[in-house]
Formats: sequence, C-alpha cells, structure tokens
Amino acid sequence: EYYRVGAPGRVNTNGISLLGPTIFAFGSPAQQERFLPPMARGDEIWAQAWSEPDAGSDLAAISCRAIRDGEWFVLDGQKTWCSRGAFADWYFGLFRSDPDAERHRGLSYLLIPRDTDGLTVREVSRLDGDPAFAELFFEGARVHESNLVGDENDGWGVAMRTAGSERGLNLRAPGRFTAAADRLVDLYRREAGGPGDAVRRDAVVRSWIGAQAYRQYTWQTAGRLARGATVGAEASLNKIFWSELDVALHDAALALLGDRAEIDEGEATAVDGGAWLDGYEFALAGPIYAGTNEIQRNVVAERVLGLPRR
Amino acid sequence: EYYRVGAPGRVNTNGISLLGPTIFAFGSPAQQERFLPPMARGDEIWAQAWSEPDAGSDLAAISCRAIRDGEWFVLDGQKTWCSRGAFADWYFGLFRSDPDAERHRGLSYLLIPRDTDGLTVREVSRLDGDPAFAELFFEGARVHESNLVGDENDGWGVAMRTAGSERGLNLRAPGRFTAAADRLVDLYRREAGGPGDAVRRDAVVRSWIGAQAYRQYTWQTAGRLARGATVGAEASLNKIFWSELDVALHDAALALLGDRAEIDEGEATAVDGGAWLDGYEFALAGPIYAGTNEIQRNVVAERVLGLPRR
Amino acid sequence: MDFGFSDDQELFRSTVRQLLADRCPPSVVRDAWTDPSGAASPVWGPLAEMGVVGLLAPESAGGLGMDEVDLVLLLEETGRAAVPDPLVEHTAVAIPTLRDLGGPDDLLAAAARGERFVGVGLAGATHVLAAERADALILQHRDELHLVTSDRFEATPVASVDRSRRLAAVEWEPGRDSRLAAGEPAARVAGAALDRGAVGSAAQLVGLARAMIEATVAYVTEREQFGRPVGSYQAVKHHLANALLAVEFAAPLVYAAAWAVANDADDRSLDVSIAKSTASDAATTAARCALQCHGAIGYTVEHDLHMWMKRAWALAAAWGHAQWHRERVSHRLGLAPDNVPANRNQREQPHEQV
Amino acid sequence: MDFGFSDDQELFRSTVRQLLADRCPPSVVRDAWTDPSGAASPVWGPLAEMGVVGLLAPESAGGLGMDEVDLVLLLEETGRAAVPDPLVEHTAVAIPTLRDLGGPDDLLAAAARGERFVGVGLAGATHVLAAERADALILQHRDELHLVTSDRFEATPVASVDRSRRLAAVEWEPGRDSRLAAGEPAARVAGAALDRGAVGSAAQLVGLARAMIEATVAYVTEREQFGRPVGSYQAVKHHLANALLAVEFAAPLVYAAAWAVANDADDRSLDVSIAKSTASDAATTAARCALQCHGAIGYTVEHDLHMWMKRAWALAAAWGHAQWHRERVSHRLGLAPDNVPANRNQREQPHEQV
Repeated sequence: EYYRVGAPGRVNTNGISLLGPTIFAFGSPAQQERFLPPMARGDEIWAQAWSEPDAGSDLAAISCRAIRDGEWFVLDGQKTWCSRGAFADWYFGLFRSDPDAERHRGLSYLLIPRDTDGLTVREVSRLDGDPAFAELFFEGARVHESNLVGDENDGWGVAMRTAGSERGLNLRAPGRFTAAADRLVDLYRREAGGPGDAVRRDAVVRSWIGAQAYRQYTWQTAGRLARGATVGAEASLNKIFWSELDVALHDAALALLGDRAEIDEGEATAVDGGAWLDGYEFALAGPIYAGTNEIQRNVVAERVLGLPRR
Repeated sequence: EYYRVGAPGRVNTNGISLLGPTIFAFGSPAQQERFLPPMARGDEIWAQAWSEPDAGSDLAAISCRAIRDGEWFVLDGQKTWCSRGAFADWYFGLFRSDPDAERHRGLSYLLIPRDTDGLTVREVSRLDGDPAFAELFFEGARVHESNLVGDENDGWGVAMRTAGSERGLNLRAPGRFTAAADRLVDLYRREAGGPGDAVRRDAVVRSWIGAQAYRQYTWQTAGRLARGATVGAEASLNKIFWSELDVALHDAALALLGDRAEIDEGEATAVDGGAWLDGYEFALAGPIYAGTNEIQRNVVAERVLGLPRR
Repeated sequence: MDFGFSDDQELFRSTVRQLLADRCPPSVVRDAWTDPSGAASPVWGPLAEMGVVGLLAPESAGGLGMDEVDLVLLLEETGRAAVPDPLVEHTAVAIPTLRDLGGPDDLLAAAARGERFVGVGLAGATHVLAAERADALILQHRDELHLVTSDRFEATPVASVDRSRRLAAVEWEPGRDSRLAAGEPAARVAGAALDRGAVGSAAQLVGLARAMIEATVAYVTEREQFGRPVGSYQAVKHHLANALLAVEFAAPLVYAAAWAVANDADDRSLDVSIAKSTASDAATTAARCALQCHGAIGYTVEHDLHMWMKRAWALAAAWGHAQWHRERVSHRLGLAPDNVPANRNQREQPHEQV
Repeated sequence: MDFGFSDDQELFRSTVRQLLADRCPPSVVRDAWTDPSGAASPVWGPLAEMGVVGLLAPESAGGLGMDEVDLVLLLEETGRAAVPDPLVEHTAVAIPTLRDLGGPDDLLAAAARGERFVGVGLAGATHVLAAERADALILQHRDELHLVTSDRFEATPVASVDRSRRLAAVEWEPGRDSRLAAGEPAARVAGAALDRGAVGSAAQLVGLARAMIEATVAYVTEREQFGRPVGSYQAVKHHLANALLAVEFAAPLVYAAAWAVANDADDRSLDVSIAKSTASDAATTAARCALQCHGAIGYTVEHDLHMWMKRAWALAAAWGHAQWHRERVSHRLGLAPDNVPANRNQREQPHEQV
C-alpha cells in the first residue's frame, strides 16, 4: 500500500521506468551489469536530458553535439527541463553525433556522469518552488564510448523505445490515482455539506470513476503484454488519460477548499497540509512533459487511427 | 416578445440577414429596388447556395461555373447543403466565372431565380427529418447579368462582407437565447426534484448565464457599431459562442428528461411536445454551418490574435 | 482479475462481426426505420441460429449456457452494426430473468431459439421497447414482477428519434396468475435486471462509438478541404483522438462490469454504474465528434451516420442515463445524502407509464 | 443600457495602463514576492497621486467622487499588470464602505490619498489580505461591522501560493467603540461590500486573463518547434481562441455588474454573481491555456507567467468562487431548494477564522 499513504515517490522514477527498459533492450552486457543493479537498488539517481531550448517536445530538433574524438565523445551545448536533474548522479539523453545529418538521423544515446569535467548543472525552480529541474551546460565535456547505448548515430531508434515506455505503462501506476481518488472522496466527506455541493460531488465522483477507468485500462494492457502483445502508440492514450485525470482530480479537490485553496504548504489553515495545492502544481506538468498532450493526440490520430500526417 | 413564445422563426432568416446587407452595400440601385422590398415583406424567400460537394467551409474551392455568354451567365455544377433551399424562390451564391483564375480569384456573386431553366432542386432531409435542405443541380442554366452583384470576378470580396455578417450579429438575436434559457429554467422547475438534480441544475444555470453573456456581448458590439466601429473577424467569436451555447442549452434540457429525451415530436409523453429534441437537432447544425467552428477558431487566432497562418 | 478474453471468446466475436457485416449492412438498419410492422429484422434469425440470441439460456433450454463475459463482446458488435433488434431486452435481460425466476420452460426454450420474443418494462422506464412484437413482457408493478402474455396487454406505438426503436405505451392489469415474483426476491431480480440492461446497453454504446469513429476516420481521410484531407487538420485529429480516448477507457469498465454481473459480485451495481455512465458519455462524445467532423453531410438523413448517432442518444439515456448512474456511484461511496431514486427519470413522483 | 464607456473613461484607462507599464513591470511584482515587509509597492504612490486609489471617495474627502463604472476598467488594468497592492480591498471595498457608513473623515481622507491603508475581512473569508500593512480593518462579526485600528488586532502572516498576496490570520475582540453598524444596516452594507469585492476581483481577473493571453501569443509566435512557430499549430490556435472567447464574453458581464453596483440596481447581486463566476472561469481557462502553450518554460518560477497564473488562482477563489456564485444565481432564479450559505467556503459550520 505504498501509494495509499500519500508518499510522493517521485525521485528516481525516471531512471527505473525510462532508462531501465532501454538498457535491457539496447545496452551492452557490460552496461547492463554496471548500471542496472544500482538503479534497481536506488543507489544511483538518473535524470533524463532530452529537452533543449529549441527542442522541447521536438526531439528531432536536438542540436547539442557529441563529436567523436578517438574513444571519446566531446559534448557541447545546453539541455533544459531536466526533471529531477538537481539531484541526479547520472544523466541520459540524445546528442547530435553527426552534425551533417538532419533531424532524427545522426543522433546518439549517451549516459553522462554528473561529475564529468565541462558539465555545469544549474538548478531551476519548479512551479511549486522546489528546485527539482536542472539546466545542463556542456562545454567540451568528454564522455567515454563505453557510455554509448546502442549504435552510434542510431540514438533515435533507441530513444523511441524509451519514449514509448515513458508515455506508457511504467511511469504512472494506477495505484497512485486510485489512492488519490480515495483521498479526494475522503476530503469531500470532511469538507462538504452545503446545498450546492452536489455539483462539486459530481466532480469528485467523475475523478474517482476516472481512476477506476485508468486502473482497468492499465490492467487490460498489462494482460495483453503478458500474452506477448506489444504496446506502441497506444501508450499515448495512456499518457493523455492519466495526465488529464491528475489535473481534474486536483481541480475537484481545490474547488472543495474555497478560499483556502491558495494557502500554502505548512500553514495551520492549509487543508491536509497544503497537499492538494502542491499536487495540483505537480499535476500541471503532466500534460506538458514527455511530449505534450497535443503531440500525443497527433500520435494517437496518426499512428492509432491512421489519419494522414499532412 | 417574438422569441418568448417559442416561435421558430427560421424561414427567410438567411435572406434578410445575409443577402440584405450585401445588396445594400454592393447592389445596383435597380437591384436594391427590385429585391429589398419583397425581401423585407417576406414575400420572396431566399436561400444561400454556398457549399459544394468539394467546397464545404472552403468557399475558395468553389468549382461551380458561370461562364459569360453575351448578357448571360451559363451555370454548370452542383451546390449542396442549401439551408431552406427546398422552400426558396431565389438563391444567391458564388460561381466560378473565370475558370483560369485560382482559389478566391475569378468568382462572381449571382442571384438565381428558382424557375430558371436548367436548374433542378432536390430536397434533402435534415437530421430531424424536415426537408429543409436542398441540393441544386445546374445544367446550362442561364442567369442574366442584371443578377450579378458587385463586379464580375470580384464575388469573393462581396461574399466576405456577407460572410462577416452571417457570422456576426444579424443571424442570431440574443433574445432567442435568453428566451430559450428562460424556458430551460422553467423546464427545470417542472421536471426536477430528485437528490442528484443539483448537477443538472448547474448545467441549467450555466446555460442561463451563457445567454446573459451573449446578450451583453452583443449589446456591447452593437454599441460599438453605433459609434462607427466596424466588426470584422470578431464576428467569429460571436458565432462560436452562440452555436456552442445553443448545443449546451439543449444538452442541459435533454439531460433533465431522462429516457423521455428520445420521444419524438407530437407524442403524448414528449415533454413540451418534443421541442427540446427538435431544438437539439437544430442546434447541432450551428457549429457546422456558415464556416465550421474549427475554421472560426482559426480566424480568431489568426485575425484577432495575430498568430501566424503557418 | 485479468479481463483479457479467451481465444474462444475473441473467435466468437469475429464470427459475429463477420455475420453482421454480411447480413446487417446499413440498409437493414434503414429498412427497420421504415418497416411499419416492427417485426424482426433479417439478421435476427441468423443470430438466433448462431446461438447469440439464447446465449444465456441454460443448455437444457436449448441455450448455450454461457455468461455475460461471453456475451459482452457480441453485444458490442451488435452495437457496432446498429442491429435494430432489441437484443439487450430479450437476450441480456428477459432470458436470464426467466431463467432465474423459473419462468415457463417452453417460453424460455422458444425465446432461446429466437422464435418468441420477450420484452421488459421495469419501473421507472417511460416506455417499453418492441412491445408490439412481443409474445410476452416481463413487467414490474411496485414490488412485483409479472410475466404478461400478448393477449393480456395493449401496446400503443410511440415514436422514438431512432425510428428503429419501436417504443410503446403498454396498458395491462397485474393479476395473480401473471405474477412471477414479489417482495424481496422480486426486488433482487429487478435490480439484477436493471444491471443487466445497463451493462448490455453500455456494450452496445461502446460498439456504436467505435463504428462512428471508424466511419469518421474513413470520411475525413477521403474528404478534402482547402486542398488537403480534412483528417490532416490538427483540430480534426484531436476531436477523433478525444473520442477514441473516451471509448478505449470505457470499454474495459464495461468488460469488468460484465464480469461483475456474471459473477454477481458484491460491487456489481457499482461496477455497472461506473461502466454505463462512462460508456454513455463516450458514445455521446463520439457522436458529437462524428457529426462535427463529417460536417454538413452528416447532418442529412440520406447519410447513414444519423442512425448510429440517434441510437447512441437513445441508449445513452436508456437503462439509466450517465448522471443517474453517477448518483448511484456517489451513493455507494457514501457521498450522497439520500437514497438514489429508483425512478431512473429521477423525479419525485414515480412515473409508471410503462 | 449601453455599456459602452465614455471617451473620458477610455482615456483614463489608457493613462493608467501607461503608468503601470512604466512603473509596474514584472520586476515590481517579483519584488513583492520576496519583500518581507509587505509594504506598499512602488506603484502605490503614483496610483494614489493619479486619483485611482481614492477614486470612489467623495470629493469632499479628497477623492474623485466617481463610481464603479469609472473604476472597473482601471481595476482591469491593475489585473493586467498584476499590481501587487490590494486595490480591491482598499479602493473598491473599504473606501465606499467607510463612505456609506460615515466612517471617520480623517481616515477616509487619508485612505483616499493612499496614505493610510484599510483592509477588509467579511464573514466567510478564511484570512484577511494585507492586514500587516493595514492602519485599520473593517471586520465583520456576526451581524456587526467593526472598524478596528491596528493597535486592536494582531495579524499572523499566512503564506499564499501567490507570495505577493500577504494573507494573515487576524485576532481581535469586537468592542462597542469599534462598531460601525449592526443589524439590518450592517447586513445591507456587508452584502454590498461582498458584491464590490466580487466585481472588483472579477475586473482584475479579466485583466489577468488578457495579459496571459497576450504573453502567450507573443511566446508562441516566437518559439519554434518542428521547424515552425508553435503558434502556427491549430491545437495551439484553438487553445488561445478558447481563452479569448472566455474572456471576451466575461468582460461585458463585469462591466454590467459594475453598473449594477454603481446604481445599486435591483439585480445587483445577480449581475455580480454572473460576472464573478464567468470571470473566475475565464481566468482559470486562460491560465491553463497559457501554461500549456508555454510548455516547460512556463512551469519554471524564473519565468513571469507563474505570478499571473497564481494571482488568477487566488482571485478566482476569493470573494466567492465560481460555484458559490452560480449557486447564488440558482437561488435568485428560484431553483435552489435552500438558501445559499453566507459562508463562501460553503460548509455547514461558519468558519470564522478571520
């Protein structure tokens, strides 16, 4: 019942759910032996280094370079929006190893230790004021070729596998939402009572039903995977659903709090210690990161429904 | 109090609100004298002939031809989705008079009597089963040049003025929606009473507020016009609002009817004689016709907010 | 609980889908709109032969002796094809109700073979579907359930927006000889019947939604505006993605509710209400999306879309509309101050025009 | 009623907008976030000099003697600039309340000049804004209104998500000497004060929404993704069109409500509730749109957007949130079974932590 007590459980999620499957699928035996056990134990914290100032949801626009120099790659450029990057021991991401290739060709998938010379990590505060993001500045940072995952210049294929799992099942377990929905129901019981509350109750019930839907859908998908099916672009449906459910659920909670919704964490009058406001701010990132929901809807329309790209 | 009694008042609306301003602005004195008085009296019913099988919201894709032959234009092609076309005495629309010109160049704005030789009118039933649409088939139909509005090959400019007013104030007077909202409130009073009704009541109240908002917005715009301002692309905001309000208002009504929502007009158990279902079907055309709301949102974004077209 | 279906269940679904593609094209639905007799459609016989109609009847009565988990995918397919026959009422509700209450063996057997039609009118429903065609109706009167044969009721047709749904106002007198059950057992069976009808219509709503999405995808891929396919516009893509999202997350809830009904689970009514409210909303969303993306052509009765759309409207409100089911969920969660009214029209005075 | 504004009113708005552009750039808002003193911002003085702060005070007290129709556009501008000073409380509520109840002339005059600050705490509000800075507070205790000077209350700071909003829990004892009014007159003035606060915050919400839309339009026009401006994508266009739709249809309601307050119209509270509920929803919509269209950059506190967004969240819930106001509309329409609770947090037990 890890989720029921309301533990945030956010640190290192990315390492396990994003990078783990990639190293399983594309990593060398040496990489698998070196990285997987400490990742599983939580001894090393990983953070993604995907986005760049000019390449947010558009990974193929990456311009950060990784140029071969013997056994080494020399990295120059900037990465942004690096979730949990402030705490991480390692980063993983895509870099342009062939500057003459266009778009999604010529990228390589690299693992970078935080203590690399030439790498500067700058903390950036999140909406809720926590310093959880980072910007990474690379200036002639040297990364050994043993940290290349998959083939050189084939980082896109490797990353697509990772992105698929980021959008998919692993990132958000259903228990997280069913537990949050149960807490929302409990909040309603404590806070409601006025004559207009049926309207807010309906929002509570819709969120609670949404959490059940997410659980059933995820179980169904898990069952398919267990029977050998693969999950591709359908993972985008999953990501749209949980991220919008999370926002709606916290919206429903804040609506119950009236003018106490704005009271910050830790104040005596903050309901449930301000967890709903905090959760709302966290939830707002959901529709943005790991490919905005606009892009996810394009993926659903084009790859699941087969609509023409242009 | 024309709207309060629930009279549909739909016939001939298009003639007065769409064509009237156009003939005022672009018509010759002879056209103004010939057409405006019977239009105002309701003696002649007009219907628009904009859409074609391959040019729905995209007026510039019109392919129906009107080729000069002395004093005459010879029309060939098909028009569809011609609202009220089944009853009309006259049609007005855009035709391609210069086949070599592209898109919105080379179109002319013509008025066509129903009894023109070579014009076949085929009735098409609407969603509610009423034969209010028509498809028009032109086969060598001859229309005299006295029925050309504005300059030859300049129909686009003329039509834009008309489309502006179609999307704008004239088509839907606020009284129509405030009256419908009052009827909805009355329906709630008669039909509600169960414990879950606060949720449906909220939908009723939202629609009622929406009707007030539409009224205030329209008054504000009318005030601006009276002070000499012009209304351009903002008319698209108006069209989006009323058309979606109309759907929401009827949605709220049908939700109150439970399993009686499906009962058709005229049956004893149909609430208010089935007017809500009929109104819902009529409302569903709103977001589609006179430029779909998707296109209207593009217009708002590009012409009001100034976002880049591509 | 893994709600993955077995290979046999998936195969049965494919077989039914193929049958319906062959024998229930849109023209069959359109014919049902105009057939004044209200008789069985041409696909009723083949469905009965295949065992679908009597699927829940015991093998001893000539049925397949299967359960709601077996049935739910098939009902979804009948929704997809907009089959005009009232399968939810007959197959999903009347047959198991007769089975559970020990109704007449000969009627159950004939119903299982599709030779006789049994309809249902529970309290709270305004009208009865397909009463004109019925050899018998299961009707609720206060706390009693009656089996009323066609010589004992009078059915007056009532037009639905979906002309293939033959509603009727039914007049009848409850008699001791027609009574199937009374008191608590009747209430229990009537509650189960409502849940069966709700999950059955939810399954059809999922199928209707899928069909409308598929038809719309095909249309917008073909149709061009401003020189490119309508389906290449992001707004259209997002409408369709939203509709797909709604139906994909509704379907597993419907399957889970079918399991709960088949196993008479403790949370049966909760699971059913979750499923029906979500499926009603999903089909309504898909209908709006389909009409908007079709544009003018979808607004004409010459095009097939409107038949699917109107069926979706009707089924979304039948067997408890979305809000009524959410109220029931609310009550189960202990959030509603009062009991949810048994009357699905949710007015204070029960409305027994059945 | 034509709610078009006069040329003078439009000119005053332009002047204030220019002043705020010069003297209240985002850095002033950001400084207010971190200033531990909670003192007036650098724009408070210039706004007072221009007459905005004391606009509603009678000319005899050094004010402009204007009304809410004159004020509403100016408050909209303070919303657009996210002015950190509590103008709604002081200018739109406290000054006319003192005026109407015959409060001390010297305090009214000093308040009109912006030299002394008067805050407000009505029943139902959880905390009082800017109490630390206040020379006096107008506080409600049951059916009484009191004017409480700073030596007679103790303010304990409470952090808001919008750090420029200096909330406080206020402890005080009602005394006979502090009482401004009681019984029916107090209820009437307190009701008017609530409506003044609601329409004032609604005006600021409209301004905040416009500012967020403008900032987002600028950002998405500049920012490229997949080789073209983000603002050229139809999904982004439609998000922004929806936000504009919401604010454009909210604004006239707010202006009409200002007219109703200025003229103490029969439908005053109805018009105010229509306006506040719509403006709260519009600003919330605009905030969601702005964040989503900015993407990751909008999620950082280094970017200015979050200050506007959090102000919008706070004001949407202050002075009655959207649902509370819709309940009030419902009641006015005769649809709500019970009275709307005076408590804007809408729980059964009044919550008087003021």
